[in-house]
Amino acid sequence: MKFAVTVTLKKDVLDPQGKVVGQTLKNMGIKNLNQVRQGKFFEIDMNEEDSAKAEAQVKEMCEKLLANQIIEDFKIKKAE
Amino acid sequence: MKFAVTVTLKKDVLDPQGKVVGQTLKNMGIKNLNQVRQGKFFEIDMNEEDSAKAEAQVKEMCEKLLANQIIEDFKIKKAE
Amino acid sequence: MKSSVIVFPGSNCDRDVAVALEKLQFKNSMIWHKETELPKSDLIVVPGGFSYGDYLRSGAIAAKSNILSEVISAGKKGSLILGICNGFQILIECGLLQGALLRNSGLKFISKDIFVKVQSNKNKFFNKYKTGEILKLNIAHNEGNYFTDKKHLEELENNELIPLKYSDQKGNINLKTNPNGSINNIAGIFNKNKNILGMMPHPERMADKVLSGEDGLGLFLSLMN
Amino acid sequence: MTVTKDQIESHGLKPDEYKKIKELLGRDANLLELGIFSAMWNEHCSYKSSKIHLKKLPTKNNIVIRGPGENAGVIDIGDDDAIVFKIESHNHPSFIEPYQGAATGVGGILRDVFTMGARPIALMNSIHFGLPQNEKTQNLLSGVVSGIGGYGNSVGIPTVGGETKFNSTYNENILVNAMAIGHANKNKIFYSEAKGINKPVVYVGSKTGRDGIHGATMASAEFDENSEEKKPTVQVGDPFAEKLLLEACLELMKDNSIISIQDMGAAGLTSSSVEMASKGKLGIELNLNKVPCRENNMTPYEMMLSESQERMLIILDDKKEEEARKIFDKWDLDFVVIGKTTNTNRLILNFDDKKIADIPIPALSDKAPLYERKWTKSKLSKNKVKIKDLKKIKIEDALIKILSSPNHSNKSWITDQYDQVVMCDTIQKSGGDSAIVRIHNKDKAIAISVDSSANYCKADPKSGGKQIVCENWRNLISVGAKPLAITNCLNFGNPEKPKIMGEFVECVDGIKEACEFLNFPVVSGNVSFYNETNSKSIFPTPVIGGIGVIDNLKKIVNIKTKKSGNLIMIVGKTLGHIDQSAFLQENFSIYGGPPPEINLVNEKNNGLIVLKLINENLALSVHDISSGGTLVSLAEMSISSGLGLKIYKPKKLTNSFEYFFGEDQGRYLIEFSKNNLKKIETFLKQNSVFFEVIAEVQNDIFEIEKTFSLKTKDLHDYNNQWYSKYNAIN
Ligand SMILES: Nc1ncnc2c1ncn2[C@@H]1O[C@H](COP(=O)(O)OP(=O)(O)O)[C@@H](O)[C@H]1O
Ligand SMILES: [Mg+2]
Repeated sequence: MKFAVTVTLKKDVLDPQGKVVGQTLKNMGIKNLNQVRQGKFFEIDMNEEDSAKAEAQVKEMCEKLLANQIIEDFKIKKAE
Repeated sequence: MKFAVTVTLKKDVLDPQGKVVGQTLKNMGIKNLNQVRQGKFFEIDMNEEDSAKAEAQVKEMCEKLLANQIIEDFKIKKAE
Repeated sequence: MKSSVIVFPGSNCDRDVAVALEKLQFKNSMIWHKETELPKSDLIVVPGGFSYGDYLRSGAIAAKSNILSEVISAGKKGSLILGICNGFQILIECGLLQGALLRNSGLKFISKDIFVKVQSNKNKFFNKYKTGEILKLNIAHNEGNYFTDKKHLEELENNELIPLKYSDQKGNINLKTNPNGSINNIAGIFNKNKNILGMMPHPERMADKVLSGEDGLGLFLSLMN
Repeated sequence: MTVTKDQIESHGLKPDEYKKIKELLGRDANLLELGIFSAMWNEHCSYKSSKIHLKKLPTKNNIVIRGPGENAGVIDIGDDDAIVFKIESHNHPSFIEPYQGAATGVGGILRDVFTMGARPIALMNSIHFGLPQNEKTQNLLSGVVSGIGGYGNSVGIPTVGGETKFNSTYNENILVNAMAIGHANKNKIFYSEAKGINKPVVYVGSKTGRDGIHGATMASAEFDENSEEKKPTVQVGDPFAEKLLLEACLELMKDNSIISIQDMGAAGLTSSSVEMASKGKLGIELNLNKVPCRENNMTPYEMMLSESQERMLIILDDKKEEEARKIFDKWDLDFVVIGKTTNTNRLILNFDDKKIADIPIPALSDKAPLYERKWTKSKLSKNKVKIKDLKKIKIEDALIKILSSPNHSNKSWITDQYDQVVMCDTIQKSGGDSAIVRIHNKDKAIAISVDSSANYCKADPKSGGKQIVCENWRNLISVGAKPLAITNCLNFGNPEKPKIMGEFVECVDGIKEACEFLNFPVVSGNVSFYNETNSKSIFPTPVIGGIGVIDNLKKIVNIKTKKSGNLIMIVGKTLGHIDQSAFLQENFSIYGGPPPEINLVNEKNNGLIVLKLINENLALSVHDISSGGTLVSLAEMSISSGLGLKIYKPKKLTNSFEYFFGEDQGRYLIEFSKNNLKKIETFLKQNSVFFEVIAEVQNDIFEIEKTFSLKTKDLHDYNNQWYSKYNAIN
């Protein structure tokens, strides 16, 4: 069972990477770009039939390791 | 108009980050974990009404900057 | 001999390499990344540091700068180009060198003196060293884990395109002497024509006896040959 | 609209403090003004509890160019070269978010140094964690270390040394102190004092976001409707922006367009503008609509109190604006004139064409409250540990236990994450008694060391305060440097408690006494109070960062023993003071008793004589004796060279544990060639310095005669395992 997890910086937290990437894209000629925010992406593959259990485990992983909840939010999606 | 872009390492490319994250999670007691692969996530906000045009532009950003296509794949999704 | 050192926002070994070059009487110019023309030079150096903060992927953003198109065309015409650390990453990102530099296998920034073994001196950059010679150099990077596909790896191995491999002081090349997970302990590679070199270790940091050694000087001396 | 009682309280202001605010304003404050007062009057900016005590410290002598009061201290090292340096704490942010907390700590202290016109040439740090077995420690350790490295490496300033300690007192309150050292031309130092009227006030650097807005949670409730946006956020560092800001500022400083310059540190735009105006006895008027903002709909309150990083405020001279703007454009940084200097002596803020704050500058600075807080003398523990019970253990086992303990293990797991040599002037990296960094293009260098000893200070704050200055001085001497001046970071608990305040007062007294005696002035520093959790305070932890100068690069020594057959002597007298020693702590978990005594006369005499021996090329390697005592220091010399030692048993041995592990102060180990023995003996006797020859360098084997024998390589391994085991992934 596979999950797609995205970890993003909270709204008011500075995102130095996104800032520089956005600026570079603008310099490359994409004038109608508003903003870029950069985050992390995890593809998690579990040996688990019980999807509720698996999802709970992924949530635990996010809380304990993958995301730093002081500055980051996370989202979990079941992938095919 | 917002887009969510994920950039992931190609299958046959070694993923040192994913490997260490996976190992750490296993050590934390998640035994039924199969594999973790780590990638990047971008939230791209465009000042553009024409969604086909915007999507083409996002594709261009990925090809020219956000992904290194020698080792990485990307996926674009329109976000709400 | 004339040299040019390219400076990006966030470069931080530009001065260091200029000091080493000038010590050997290179006539050096610092070239800001927004320039659109390169002065005529016998050697172009893309120095180490954190161009654009190493954001996105190290080297990726610098590879898009004005001056890089000049560097690329110079490289294609056969000029000598040396990319050190972040410079190596930039040369890879702009396509002058093949492969990829991934996160270190230990996921930590590594900065320390290491040993490398010269694999071949039949080229412009290492002719002052002996093949098999062991050098003490310094590394300092987050992404120095060289990776490439099998076919290219074979090409590198079979054509003496890997001048340096990580080793220990005795020259053993194995997993234990590999600081960052690089495939085949690769510390630096050439392009096919051997006019473009990318390497993770910093030769300019070993160019002064008062500091920790002079093993890196040979590289700059070779270039003067 | 006046402020409520709740708002006053949530801004950390006491009722009588607010009363004083009303008096100074002649009216009630509005919420923005309250925020500004609270930022300027809090402990961090006003030093209200510490100021009267800090005044006692010696801050001047012939090499001090500028003492405390500026962004950093400035000293003269000859030939127009000045060294600019300071240490600062980032304890609380690092406990909450170790990576960003430590990273922004480094960023902040770097700005303090380059605001003054100095190019940073080195970084140091002092980091204190709870016990390794404490659940949080590992995560904090790895986050802090990678944060320090992540920032310094990226900006390209070498992190050349520091100290790392573990002690249960920091379980819930870690310490992260960072020190930056810069080099400047002594005739081109920049200060924060504003001069002249109607001069443009320029904002440069990154944009302002809602980072780290203190006490704003409740206070800003009325400003915006969307409650999601009110969370005070952790500051995230952007080392890339810092590097650009550094280069842009130094480029602008090449000519004379800057009248004054000040980084936006704690309390951001508020404290920087007030400080500049206050020092110049001027007023300042800002148009907040001009402040570059990162987020939409930011309020004046948020702009004034934001602690967004990588920003500076500059007062420019007339007609210099365009040239200056070009430089900041080149480096892709914001450059906006947001106001002007005035002769009103007031801080006036305008927003949307309305005056929204109007405060007399002195009310925020000179008239901020000062407290002479109650304090009580610390009770000193007199009982000596009875050594009889301890005889069951073997000397070599005790040695191994200490060498392999977290506090004494080799720190390369940490230092390998720091770029120690970028800038190509690092002569000695971490691992010795002091780091050594060359002055670029010159044949001279500075030595740097940071030190603390919380256990000593807890047992006796005054003697501990003295001790730590002396240890720092000793570490500088040990590499051949002439000690010049220090900076200090005083990490303490809650000053409102008389016992804690007492620890502070006595520590400062101790520091003062030692600094005065050694002619080792304090030129900058930082006080961090309220290091406590659940009313449990940390041990008093003053951290000293010292600078010494080396005028000739050939006269540098290190701790590596050089040659088999050479002898080693102890300079200074060994009495065997074992209380508070690493020996008792690591082997028996015994923490009682008084710390070793400090004899300033011997300290100074021994130090100056050792420096002479080094300068005469008579001392081939030198190591001071500190935590762990003589045997541990000898072992460290051996480990670092790989050569062994044959150690003699002293003739009048009362107790070998006391002799070998005692931590008597003012002592050094010195390696010398046998041929020079007579010469050195005569010299030391002439100068009334006590010494005894204790060991001979040999190959491979580290032994005490008739006691034990170990392979040096094994000692090395014992000393090198702990960190990698503790931090292993699998
Ligand atoms: N956090 C750190 N960062 C850099 N260097 C460190 C750190 N912690 C310890 N070190 C280095 O480890 C060595 C040993 O430290 P320490 O035992 O505190 O030395 P000393 O007793 O001489 O003050 C020193 O060279 C010091 O610079
Ligand atoms: Mg020492």
